[in-house]
This record gives sequence, structure tokens and C-alpha cells, in this order.
Amino acid sequence: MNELRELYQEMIIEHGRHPRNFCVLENASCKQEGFNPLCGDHLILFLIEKNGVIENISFQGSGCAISMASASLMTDAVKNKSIKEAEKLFQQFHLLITENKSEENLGKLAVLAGVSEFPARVKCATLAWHTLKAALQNETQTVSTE
Amino acid sequence: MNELRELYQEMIIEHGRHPRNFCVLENASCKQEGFNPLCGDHLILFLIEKNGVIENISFQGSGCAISMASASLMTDAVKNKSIKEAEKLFQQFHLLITENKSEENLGKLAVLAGVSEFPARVKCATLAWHTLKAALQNETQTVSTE
Amino acid sequence: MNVRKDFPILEKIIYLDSGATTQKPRCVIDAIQKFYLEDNANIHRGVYELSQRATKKFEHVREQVKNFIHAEHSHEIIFTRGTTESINLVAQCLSHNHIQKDDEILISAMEHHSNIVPWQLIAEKIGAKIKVIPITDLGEIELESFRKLFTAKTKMVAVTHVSNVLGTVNPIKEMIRIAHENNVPVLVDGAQAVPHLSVNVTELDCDFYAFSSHKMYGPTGVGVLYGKTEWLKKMPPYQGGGDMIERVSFEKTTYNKLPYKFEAGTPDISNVIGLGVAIDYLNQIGMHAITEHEKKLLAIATEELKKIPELKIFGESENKIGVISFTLNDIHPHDIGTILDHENIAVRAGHHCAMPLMQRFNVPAMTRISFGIYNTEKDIENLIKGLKIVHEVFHERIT
Amino acid sequence: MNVRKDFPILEKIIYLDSGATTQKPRCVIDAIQKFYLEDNANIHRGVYELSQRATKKFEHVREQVKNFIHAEHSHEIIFTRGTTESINLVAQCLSHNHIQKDDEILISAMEHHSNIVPWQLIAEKIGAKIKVIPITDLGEIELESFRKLFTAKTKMVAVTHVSNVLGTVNPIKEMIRIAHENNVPVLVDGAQAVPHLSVNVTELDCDFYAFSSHKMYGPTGVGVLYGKTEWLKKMPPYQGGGDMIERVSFEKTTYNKLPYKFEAGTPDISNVIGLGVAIDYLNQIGMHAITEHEKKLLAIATEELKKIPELKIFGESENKIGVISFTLNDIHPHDIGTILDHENIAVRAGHHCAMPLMQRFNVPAMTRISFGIYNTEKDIENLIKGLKIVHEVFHERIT
Ligand SMILES: Cc1ncc(COP(=O)(O)O)c(C=O)c1O
Ligand SMILES: Cc1ncc(COP(=O)(O)O)c(C=O)c1O
Repeated sequence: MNELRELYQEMIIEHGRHPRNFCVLENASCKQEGFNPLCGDHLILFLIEKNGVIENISFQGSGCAISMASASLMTDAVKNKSIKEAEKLFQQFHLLITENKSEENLGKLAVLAGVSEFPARVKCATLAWHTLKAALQNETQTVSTE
Repeated sequence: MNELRELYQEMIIEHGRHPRNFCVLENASCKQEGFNPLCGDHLILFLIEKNGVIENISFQGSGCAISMASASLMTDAVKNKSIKEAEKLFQQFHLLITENKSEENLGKLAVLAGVSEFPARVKCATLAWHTLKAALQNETQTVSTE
Repeated sequence: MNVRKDFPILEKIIYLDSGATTQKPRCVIDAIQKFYLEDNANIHRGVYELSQRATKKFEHVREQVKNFIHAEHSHEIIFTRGTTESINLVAQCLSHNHIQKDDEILISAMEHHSNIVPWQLIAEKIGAKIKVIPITDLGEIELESFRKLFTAKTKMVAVTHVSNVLGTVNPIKEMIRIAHENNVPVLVDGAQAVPHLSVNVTELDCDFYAFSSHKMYGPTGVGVLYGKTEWLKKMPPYQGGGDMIERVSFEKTTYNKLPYKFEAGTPDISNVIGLGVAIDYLNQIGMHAITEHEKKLLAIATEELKKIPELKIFGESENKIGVISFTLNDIHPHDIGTILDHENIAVRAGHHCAMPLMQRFNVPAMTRISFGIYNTEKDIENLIKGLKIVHEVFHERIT
Repeated sequence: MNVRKDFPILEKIIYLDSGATTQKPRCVIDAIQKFYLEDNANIHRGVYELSQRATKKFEHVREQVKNFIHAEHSHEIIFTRGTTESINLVAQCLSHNHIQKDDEILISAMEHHSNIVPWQLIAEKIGAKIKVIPITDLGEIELESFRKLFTAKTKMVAVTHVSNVLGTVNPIKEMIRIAHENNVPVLVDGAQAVPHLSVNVTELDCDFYAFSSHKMYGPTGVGVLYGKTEWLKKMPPYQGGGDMIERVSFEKTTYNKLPYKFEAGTPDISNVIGLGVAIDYLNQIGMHAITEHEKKLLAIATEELKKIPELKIFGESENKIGVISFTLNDIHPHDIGTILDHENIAVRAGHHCAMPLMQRFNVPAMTRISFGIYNTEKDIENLIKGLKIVHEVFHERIT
């Protein structure tokens, strides 16, 4: 039960149910789809990027609590960050959820540390991030974490 | 070694090397092909049948000693026999080479009794017989014992 | 049903995912080992005794399969890799001449991807159309609609015997009758039927019947396609290679007789032998006893699950066997699966390879439990306890 | 090579038919058992730990195969049923757009039926032509003729790495170079190479490479197709079903990425895991040591067999590995096989699934011995003794 409580913290369930930045950005400079065929998690990321900075970001979609909370927390975390910073954040985040290591203060993202005990859920927690990465690299295909 | 000598009796090797009735019958009323894809044994049976009697029979082909000897011995055995008699002979012969039982005097065919110790070779010993049966039933396809 | 001792793995897990693949009884596992230790040789080729013995054992399984599904001839039993390959084989071979441009293929709204995509692939290639047989909210085929779907262009019906999501046992005998009145052949996807029901292809009068060894307590890597002789004869060969030929030359190649025409290359010999042992095992228990056992579990589980508020079951046909798919409030099945797994309970969460069916019921995913011969009431109790923990984690209490 | 203890079956038989299928080491047999006892679950689907573990082990084998044949990416490794299916997959997928009416496919005169019939099937269907690369009396590809066979219509070369009858190791690197100069892709049938030689597909630069687990000390039911990413991306999907799709709807289905696009349905999970253990086993012995061991046996056996009067060996290339096919006077190979079997020696007799090659050498059948890592000089001694008995039975004495 402890590991479960670690994974499904209040904040995750809350963000999962009421995700932040959950809307369409009409004037998005970039739109990217992400998909996890295993469990059907699906999201579309909207992005306004200017001079290497993520000026605004939002998403829509459906999926498990982990994937929705992660997308919600990510959009909060990378807003107004530079692309470089966002990429670094992803690296740090990845380390956190796979090895439960964190070298820096990840802020609210740290609530997802419990994922490290559930390797099967890493894909859920990273779907939004992989989609962001693809968006920043201007890929055209749907991103898949399968 | 004993079982081998039983199988490869003088007469079999001799018939295998110098098969009887090994020729084309120009005026055959029926021609039937037989094939064993496993070992490549192959023969063509020529037949003159009149009023239910096998008036003449011959074959050509190539294959192992058992299949050639069996074809040679069969053609000798069924010549001038009625179709009914030939069919009965096949039944008896089959019993001999599968269970080493013989209810009747099979004449020279009895030298193939050793096949009963080599189930893998039953197909070789019966190829000619199956081909004959098909010929008498007027089948058009190549007979296969595979 | 006193079989748990035959499945050592069940000491470690509460396994409620037999619909995905069943666990294997000790006798099947042992048979594979014994084959490799004592009988291993390639088949249909060697003149030596070892190979003959392997061939005999392999071909004996064909007989066993024939008897198990009550087919008329063992040459109507073709070994494939699984249900998926069996269906692809039929789709591909029929696309050579039977199904042509503008022709129509009927499949139901509850099919597994394995009985959708093969038809889509050939339909796209030759310009044929797929038409969907609708289902009711209870999860049953709409028979009247089915009847009306036939036109002069209808060339194939492909339908599942038992739904892997809804558990519905479809009225395939009736459906086959209707199709045959319209001169249309029927392929039945029996993947979820053969492990649970006594199947009689002769009585059903189906033209093709497909299923997988790994879902019926046998090893992976083996499936079966049953096909009526007349169809198998009409169909062109499937793949080229060893065994499926009679004679090969660069000028002209002739094909082997049934069933070998459809079995190119070395088959999965050891696992076919394992399937034979699985069939013996099932016969020993008796398919009738299995059906009854699983029906009982279904009734108990359905009753218990219905007590949970906000739990919605999909598939409520009267003719239903051991599968229950459900959603629980707005909790995503993936989260339910993780929490149950943490309690050592294996269930399936997702689209169950039936995305169009998810669309039909307008949910992205479901949680599914499915029963096998080894499940018990205790497993259901544990499941219910597990679902209470799901609620707790998500801050809701089951009353 | 001290490996016989790993193969209990060899206590009972002198096995000289590894070209048909190899025996399996204990570790491979045990791994299959262990999988079913501890890890059995369907893969790529379950969210629970058991399924995740099975998936991980399965995908790990893909890595192992990649490393074993020195491919660049593990997504270039596709699991099939065997060499035969691998070749059929390529032939079928390329017949959709790459190979068209009147195009030409080059195959050699020494191909196994598995690398002839799949091309004949598609050639017949689309109206393409098969052209045959001739071989010399020694059993070697005529490279100059090969070069001259290319025309603007040539769309495919399919050639075996090692002949299953002649033992010839073909100059495929050179052949691939020539084909690529002509912008033609090459499929290599590696069924008889992978168990005996260290294979490097990157260095060879082949476009496709096919082989079977059961011929390399692994279980039956599994094969591999290596394909270059660019080709695999260009090719349409092979079969439809679970796993190979991304999203399915009745309107539009999108396919999964590589390699899953080509792997529909539940694969032969337990045997893929067995293949992984076989690769570990081979790596432990070392492919170089294996090649050397078998070359030594080949030299000894060739010398001994040549002492037998009227024995004629087919295939006398300098580049040859552990296979010897021969005829003995006018004694039919089938009779030789039976007599040797009676002495407990398993050899192959027949056309070896290479009828056109039999025609080339104008014999209906041959007797073949083929070596594996477990064979010894003693096996060769026994073979020679057995052949003396053959002579005795047929009333001839070997001097
Ligand atoms: C109804 C149904 N059809 C087909 C399949 C596919 O079976 P396999 O993956 O063994 O080919 C399944 C199993 O997932 C199934 O439940
Ligand atoms: C050269 C060659 N290619 C292809 C095959 C066919 O392999 P499989 O039967 O495993 O598909 C064989 C084995 O018989 C072979 O020797």
C-alpha cells in the first residue's frame, strides 16, 4: 500500500482529474500528437514557441491518471522556459522516474518520483514529454511510447 | 544385421536392379503416375485391362530397391488376374508388410515381409500398389504416398 | 475443479487474464521437454526412425485436433502460428479469386483486430468493401440487421464465436445458416471459444474456424485453421517452401496435397506436440465440466462486481461466458491494472485489441477479467478486495 | 569441443543430420520450461508485472539477435516462424510495388525450395520472371554469368549463403556488391550459415537476411528476418492483427512502427526466449571455434569417404562447410538411409528440398551428412563402418 500511496499522491490524482492547461491554443505555432497504443493514452500538445522560448503550452487528451497528471505538471513546468531548459528538465525528470534520483529541484514534478517503483508506468509519465520533444524537433508523425 | 538381411533379400536386390516388366506398353488402356515426394521414388504404370481382367501390365521409373522390387514383383503377380483378385492381393500384401501376417500364399511377394520391421519403408513397398489401385479407379492425378 | 496443483505458477499470482493467454499445465511443459530430450528431429523428411517417430507424433496431434473440434477429416486441419495467421491465410488466399473488386466482406462490430485488419488489408488491395454487422447495447449481434446486409456482392462473413471483451457467445450456427442461404462462406474466429466450449465445426457447418493453442492451455507459436475440404482445394497455396510442394523445377512447380499445401517450411514441431497434450488434458477434465465451472464463476463475479457503485459492466448477453469487462467511475483502467497488480492480481486493461468496439461503447479503455479452469471463488474475493483498494487510493470508499 | 554432455539425446543416436534440424542443448530446453513455470504471460499488452517481465525477456532476445548477426538496429530484427516464412514475407511485401509485371528475379541453381517457391508464387501472380544463376560442376556460383544476368528489369536477387546440399559458402559479399551496382536489393538465405559461421549483415551490406532458430540449436517455431530499415519502412505490412497496428477503426487503420508492423498476433514467446539462450550458448563456445571444429570434421570425413570406391561427392568448392552429399554406386540413398538408421546413424536421404539442384547434377536423390558442434571423429568412424554394411548388404565389399 505504501508504494501505491507514493505513486498515487493527492496531487497526482488531483491533476489527473483536473489537469491544468487543458485547452486548445488557437494560435499555436506547433501542434503534436502523442499516443500510447498499449493503454490508449492519447494527447495533443499545443505550443507557442518564440526565439527558443516556450511562450505558451497546452494539451488535450485522455488517459490514465499518471499520464494526464504528468502532462498537466509538465505544461506548468516548461511554460516560459527555453527549449534548452525544457530538454534538461526532461533529462532530470527521466532520471527521477526511472531511478528515483534527482540532481536538481524539480519542483512539483517531484511528486511523480513514485513511478520509479512501477517501471510499467514510465511510458505513461513520459508520453507528454516525448510529445513535447517531438514538437520541438518538428516531427510530423504521431509520437508513440509503445 | 538380421533384420537388414530379412529386408534386403537376394531376390529384392536382384528385382531392384533388374526389374521385370520394365518397359512402356504402347497400347496401354491406362497410364498412371505414382510419386513419393519424401524420397523421390517415381513410377509410371501401364495397363491393359479387358473385361475386368489385367491382361498386361508394365512400369517405368526410378527409386529405392524396395520400391522398384515391389513394382517388379507386383506386375508379375497381378498379370492375368481379375481386378477383384488384384485388390484382394493388395489387402493381403498390405497385411504382410505392416503386420507380418499372411493369410494366404502370396508367392514371391512374401519376400517383402521384412518391410514390416521397417515402418518407414511401407510407403516404398506400396507405391506401385497404390498406383495400380488409382489406375483401376481411373484417377487422373499423380498418386502420392507422402 | 481440482486442477490448481497442475499450474505451479498460480502459487505466485492471482491470474485473471486467461483471455490473453492461459497458463500451462505441468504435463504440457513436460511434454515439450521430453520431446527435445528424446524425439527431436525434423519431420516429413528423414528416413531414419527418430524422424519417423517425430512425424508420427506430430501427425497424431492433427488427428487429436480433428476429433477435438469434431471435424470430418484430418487433412482439414492446418497448423499455423495462431488465430491471427489462420485468418490472414484465409483472407490472403481468398483474395486471389474468390473476393474481387467491389465485393463486400461482413464482419461484426465486436471483432478482435485479428479479424478486422486482415480483411482491411486485402480489401484495400483489391478494392473490396468491409461492412459492419451492428451489435446491441447488451453486446449481441443484431441478427435482423445481419440478414439485411447481404447483397449480390457479399463474398465473405467473418465473425467471432465468443467476444474477447463482452464474453458474448454469438449465434454463429444461425448466422452460418443465413450466410449459406446467401451462398456466402463463413469464417469463425474461435480463439475465445475453443478453451471454454465444446466446439463442433461439422454441426456448425462453418467453412473456416480459427483458434490458438496458447489460449487453450497449450504452448505459444501454434494455431489451427480448420477449413472445409472444398474450400481448401479451391484455394491457391499460401506460402512457398519445403513440405508444401510435390515437385519443384524452375519451369513448373506442383503443390502437395492437403493439408501440406498450406504448411510451408519447418513447423513448430515441439509446440504442436505440446498442443496435443493440452487437448488430452482438456478432454480428461471434460469440456462440459469446464463450461459449467466457468459459468459459475461468471455468475458469482458478476453479482459481486455489480455491488460496487459506479462499476459498469459491458456485455450483458444471456449467452455469455467467462469474461467481464468493466469501467469504474472515471478511474482509468490502466490505473486499476497497476493497483491490482500491486496486490498480485493480473487483469487486462486497455482496448483489448478491439478499438472499434471501444468506440461503439464510447470508452477509451476497459478493465477485463477472464477465467480459466484454474480460477476459484477465492480469486473473485481477492479481486473484490483489490478493487476496494483502488477506491481507497482514489479516495472513495465502497459501501 | 566438449559439449556432448549438454545433449542427452546423443547418447542414443549418431546424429549426422544437423542440416535438417540441430539437437538442443539442455540450457535451451530448461529455459523454455522455466519460462512456462515462472514468467508465462502474453506480451506487449499486459500492464501487470508478469506480462512486463515476459515482454522484457522477449525484447531482450531481439537485442541478442541483433548483436549476433551484427545488425545496426534491433528494430531491423523481425521474428517469424522460420527461414521459409521470412522469405515469403519479403517476396509477398515486395510484390506489392517493388517487383512488377515483366520484372526479373535472380535466384541460384542451388537454392532450397524455400528460396525458390515463394518467388515463383509471386512471379506467377504478377507476371514477373525468374532467372537462374548457373553453378559450376564443383558447386560454385558462376560469378561472371551472374554479372551478365542483370538487366534494367532485374528487381531482386535471392541467394543462399551456404548450400544445404553442397556445403558451398557463396561469395555473397561480392554478389551483393555487384547487385548494388545494378541498384538491385539482395535477400540472403542464411539458414545454413548462421549455425556455422560468424555472420555480419552490416559488413555484407545485404538488404535482407533470413534464418531459422531450429537449425542453430534453438527451438522450432521461430525464425528471423533481418531487413534494412529503409526497406522495412518502404514495405507495406505483411499480416494484419494485434500488435502490428497503432490504431484501428473501420474507416482507417494505422500501423505500428518497426519491427511490430511485421509481427501480427501473439508470437512464439517461449521459443523466442529459447532462441536467446541458444545464442548465449553459441557465443560462449564462440562462432570461430565452431567453424574450425566443423572444418576439421569436414576434412576428415571427406578424406575417409573418398576412399570408398564408387562413392561420388557433390560439392567440391574450396569454400565449403560441414555438409557432404554423395551417391554410392547405384544404391539408392533411401536404402542407404535405412541401413545406416539400423546402425543408429541418422543421415538424410532424398532431394533435400532442392529438386532443381538434383536435376542440375542429374541424380534423383543424394545421401547427406551434416555436422554440428557435437559431432566427433568417432561419428565419422561409425559412418564409415555403416557404409561398409551397406556394401555388404548389397553384396559388394569395400576394399
Ligand atoms: C477473439 C480473438 N481473436 C483473435 C485473437 C488473436 O489470437 P493470437 O494472438 O493468438 O493470434 C485473440 C487473442 O488475443 C482473440 O481474443
Ligand atoms: C538453405 C535452407 N533454406 C531454407 C530452409 C528452410 O528452413 P525452415 O524449414 O526452417 O523454414 C532450409 C532448411 O531446410 C535450408 O537448408
